[in-house]
Amino acid sequence: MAEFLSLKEAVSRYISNGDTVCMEGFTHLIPFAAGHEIIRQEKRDLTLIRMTPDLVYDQMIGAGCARKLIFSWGGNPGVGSLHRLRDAVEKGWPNKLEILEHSHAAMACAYEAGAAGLPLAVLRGYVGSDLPKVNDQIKFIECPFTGERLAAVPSVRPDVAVIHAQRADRKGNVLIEGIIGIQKEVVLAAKRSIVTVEEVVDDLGASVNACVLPSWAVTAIAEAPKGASPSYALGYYDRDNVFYKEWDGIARDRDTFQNWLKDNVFEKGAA
Amino acid sequence: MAEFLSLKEAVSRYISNGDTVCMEGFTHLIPFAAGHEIIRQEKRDLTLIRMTPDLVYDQMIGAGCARKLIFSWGGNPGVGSLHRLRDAVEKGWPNKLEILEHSHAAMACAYEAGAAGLPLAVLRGYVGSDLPKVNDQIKFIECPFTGERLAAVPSVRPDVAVIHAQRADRKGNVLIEGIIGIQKEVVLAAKRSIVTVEEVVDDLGASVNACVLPSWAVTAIAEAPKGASPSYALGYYDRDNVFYKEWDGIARDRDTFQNWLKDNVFEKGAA
Amino acid sequence: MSLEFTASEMMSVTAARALTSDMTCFVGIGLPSEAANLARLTHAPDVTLIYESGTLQTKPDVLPLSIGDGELCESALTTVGVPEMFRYWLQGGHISVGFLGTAQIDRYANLNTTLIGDYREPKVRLPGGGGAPEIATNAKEVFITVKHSRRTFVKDVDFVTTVGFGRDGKARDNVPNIGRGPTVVITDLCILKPDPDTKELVVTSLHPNVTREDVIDATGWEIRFADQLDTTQEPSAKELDILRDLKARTNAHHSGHQ
Amino acid sequence: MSLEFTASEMMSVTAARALTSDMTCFVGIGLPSEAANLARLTHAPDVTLIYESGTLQTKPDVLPLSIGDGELCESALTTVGVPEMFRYWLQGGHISVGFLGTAQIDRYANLNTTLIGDYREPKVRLPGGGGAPEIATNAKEVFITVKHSRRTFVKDVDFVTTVGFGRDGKARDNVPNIGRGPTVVITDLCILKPDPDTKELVVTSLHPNVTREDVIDATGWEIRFADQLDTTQEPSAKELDILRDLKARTNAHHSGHQ
Repeated sequence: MAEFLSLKEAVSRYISNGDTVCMEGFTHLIPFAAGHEIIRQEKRDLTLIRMTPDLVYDQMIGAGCARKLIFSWGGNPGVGSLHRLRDAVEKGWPNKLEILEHSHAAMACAYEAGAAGLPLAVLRGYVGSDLPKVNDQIKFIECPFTGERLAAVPSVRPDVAVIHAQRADRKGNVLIEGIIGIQKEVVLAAKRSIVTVEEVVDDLGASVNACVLPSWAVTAIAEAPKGASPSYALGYYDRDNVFYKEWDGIARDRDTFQNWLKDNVFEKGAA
Repeated sequence: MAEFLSLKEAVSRYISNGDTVCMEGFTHLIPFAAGHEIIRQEKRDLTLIRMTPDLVYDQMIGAGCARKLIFSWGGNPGVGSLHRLRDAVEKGWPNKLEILEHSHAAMACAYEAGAAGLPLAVLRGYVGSDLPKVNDQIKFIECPFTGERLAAVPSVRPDVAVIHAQRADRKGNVLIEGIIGIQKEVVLAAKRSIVTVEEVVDDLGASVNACVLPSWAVTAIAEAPKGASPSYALGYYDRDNVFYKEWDGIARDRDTFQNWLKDNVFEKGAA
Repeated sequence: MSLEFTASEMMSVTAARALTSDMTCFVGIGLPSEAANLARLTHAPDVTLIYESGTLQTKPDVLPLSIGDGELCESALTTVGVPEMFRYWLQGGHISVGFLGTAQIDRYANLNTTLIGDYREPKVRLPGGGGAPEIATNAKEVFITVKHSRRTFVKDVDFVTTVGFGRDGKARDNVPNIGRGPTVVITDLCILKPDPDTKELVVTSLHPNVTREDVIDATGWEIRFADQLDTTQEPSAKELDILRDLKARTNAHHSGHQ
Repeated sequence: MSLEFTASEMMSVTAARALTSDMTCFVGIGLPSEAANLARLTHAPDVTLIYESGTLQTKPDVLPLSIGDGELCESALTTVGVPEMFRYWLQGGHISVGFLGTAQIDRYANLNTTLIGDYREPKVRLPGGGGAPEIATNAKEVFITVKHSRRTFVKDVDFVTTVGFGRDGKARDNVPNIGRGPTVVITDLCILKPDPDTKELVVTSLHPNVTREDVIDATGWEIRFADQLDTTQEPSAKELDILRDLKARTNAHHSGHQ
């Protein structure tokens, strides 16, 4: 059964230096509060996996938490580059960052296969792309029935999954609604999981086929109101598009970034 | 976009002798009305696919519609055998029936792969089972990353999918709720699809992540109130368990069965 | 003073006791479903029951006739599609116990639900594998409950639908990512467990008033008994009350046309 | 009398006109999203728009800044998970048009959104492939919209993130289950289409007031012009009104802290 912990305690107990960590949320429900707590606890040498490493990973990379990044689209959506990510890749600041890149389809299938307990995902992918030339984890297999050549990628099975959701009930069952992305998959694929929620309620109010993670499939739950901001939580608050635009200026410069980090992360503790 | 047709017209136009037909519904929402229309139209030489061929296929097989059956569990749930299926397999009445059998996991994965446009499904399955000895469609592949031996089965990509759902809106979008089984997959995997619905409404009343088939993913919709009976439709009517028990007596004897068919299918036309 | 109970009741109560509140149980229809719900209504209120129809963490008030009765869905935490059920929840490693019935079982706990006789010329055609082949290998362990008879307990099953430990007891050796397999078989006569080395089923406990001879007569191979042979604890009044209520509710529910 | 409009507006209106109501369009963020929604608000009210975030048949009132804005979900027919989106809806063959932007495009319509320079020593690191590599092969055809410049229109892309017709124009030949690939490229200067035989991009229509020299100057290879070179129809007042309203609504929506 899921344990209810403070975010500080959950991160401290379940994320270790060197772990492979997936923080998911496809634009929606991005676990920013958890990312900030990881920064505050100065976790190091993490292999970070995420389809769309946006601001949350830019911040964690800039803060020195990451050793490697596996991703399929790394940008500030609708705005531009992730400057901290680029600085780490191009200049090795604050430390060298290794990258391994996929397409969305391959990563989605790799998460699906991870949740399904399989070692590989098979897809009709990467045809004609140069990505297999720079990612040695992409292989090709032949269908034993049709002879068709199909792409194969290793499944994602991280040490820790971190997601944000709308709410949990008091038994620890979690409801995710709206753009559900890859969140169910990453929690089921991971050895351990931390779910931050907007609130803990008596009754989830879930419809009959809702995306619900049962308590016994989750390791720890931490209440973190506005825990996805500046991303959004459907039914709770909207995306802070202005901050996404402002981030471009903050992240472009190392000093500005460090000041922002000090004021907005280090000097603000989680509950 | 889905066409609204009478059930008679939909079956006449989209199901031909010799087609591969999947009628799905995992206990819930079994498309009995459509099955009866297929019997009335005396379709022949069908390859019928269904995870759990229960009464609807027993009736169609007894009526002489089928040449081959692909399945993973063939019984009257909680009651016993399917006597018409057994009579066809064991005695060739009313015609010889070829069978090919899988496990549920393999068929579920084969439907999933069919919906995903893939030629094969890969699963950790059939370990130690004799089923691969009697089903030459079951093969084994080696994972290129781990070397693990995994089962592979061809995906299901039928000519026609037939399902029953709670309701459609006037544009032809379809809502399925409750035990959704494999219905979305079979419609997406098939070349053509017929969906019978309890009712056509102005507004589906679907929740944000509901199982909805868009109109453009469906070929034909036919209104068929109580079209799943003696199976059930969540929110509309319950399963007629007594009929399931009575079927054992009806189907046990060829004459009783033929009388039942005459009174309850042939002499009752669809709308 | 002893209570009166039938052999069937003894079997269901014993099977129910195998489950605990911390288990996640993938439930087969019929006897396993009866035992699993009895466990939930007695000593294991928090046991998680999952049916292959997609119903996660369900708490039916009456026993389902089919694996997908409306009752299962209406009382579930949520209901997922069948591919997700088999891929994410079973194959993904989230099931601690698969609870199965069978038509035939052999000394290595292999199960046959496919047919009696030869595959191409069956004497009796049975329903087939359903979910069992992968439940038996992907769940962390397997419980089996079945009535004891010579027709059912055979030396070698006619067809291995679902592997226990294979024809030689070694089918799970060196296979990666496979569960422990059958750890207990509960019948109306006794409890059997696989020998830790050979994997042959051994009687570890006789139900009250059952003799070794009863078991020998009902088993199609030379059945072994554990050195330390227990007597199964008989059902309590509470267990019997709850089981009988459950069955009465179930019969009433399934007896009228809807 | 001619209306006044910008080259950007000309591009968006022309791109929008490529879509019709019977299409199911997998929409990339940015220019494709603007064009697709303009089509929906003008001549193609029933065009089905799908975003990779899982939003099926969405009708946003303002343009999304990200691929997963709440607006997309709230106005969608339903929202599915990302694996389902890529597996069932895209790879499953339900998408008639993939509508993409790009950072670089070459004469065989290969797209580069990965980097400028060498992979290990990039001059500019771009966001990466995202959904494009499989959209380009699994959709039945692909539309591309991008601003025309020598930086963007290069003879050979530095990296083939997403295949058009490959380095030699033959990458789709004899490949099973692959879409037709790019059928039209719409820029702020012109419309280009692949030559039916060689697959090299050829200018088929110049936008009003654009000369051949303008296109030659903005293209990094010796661009060819079709024998029958059309002039693109200029935007109507209605198209411009609706586009400007849409952009004004969008800017207002994205300009305040939430």
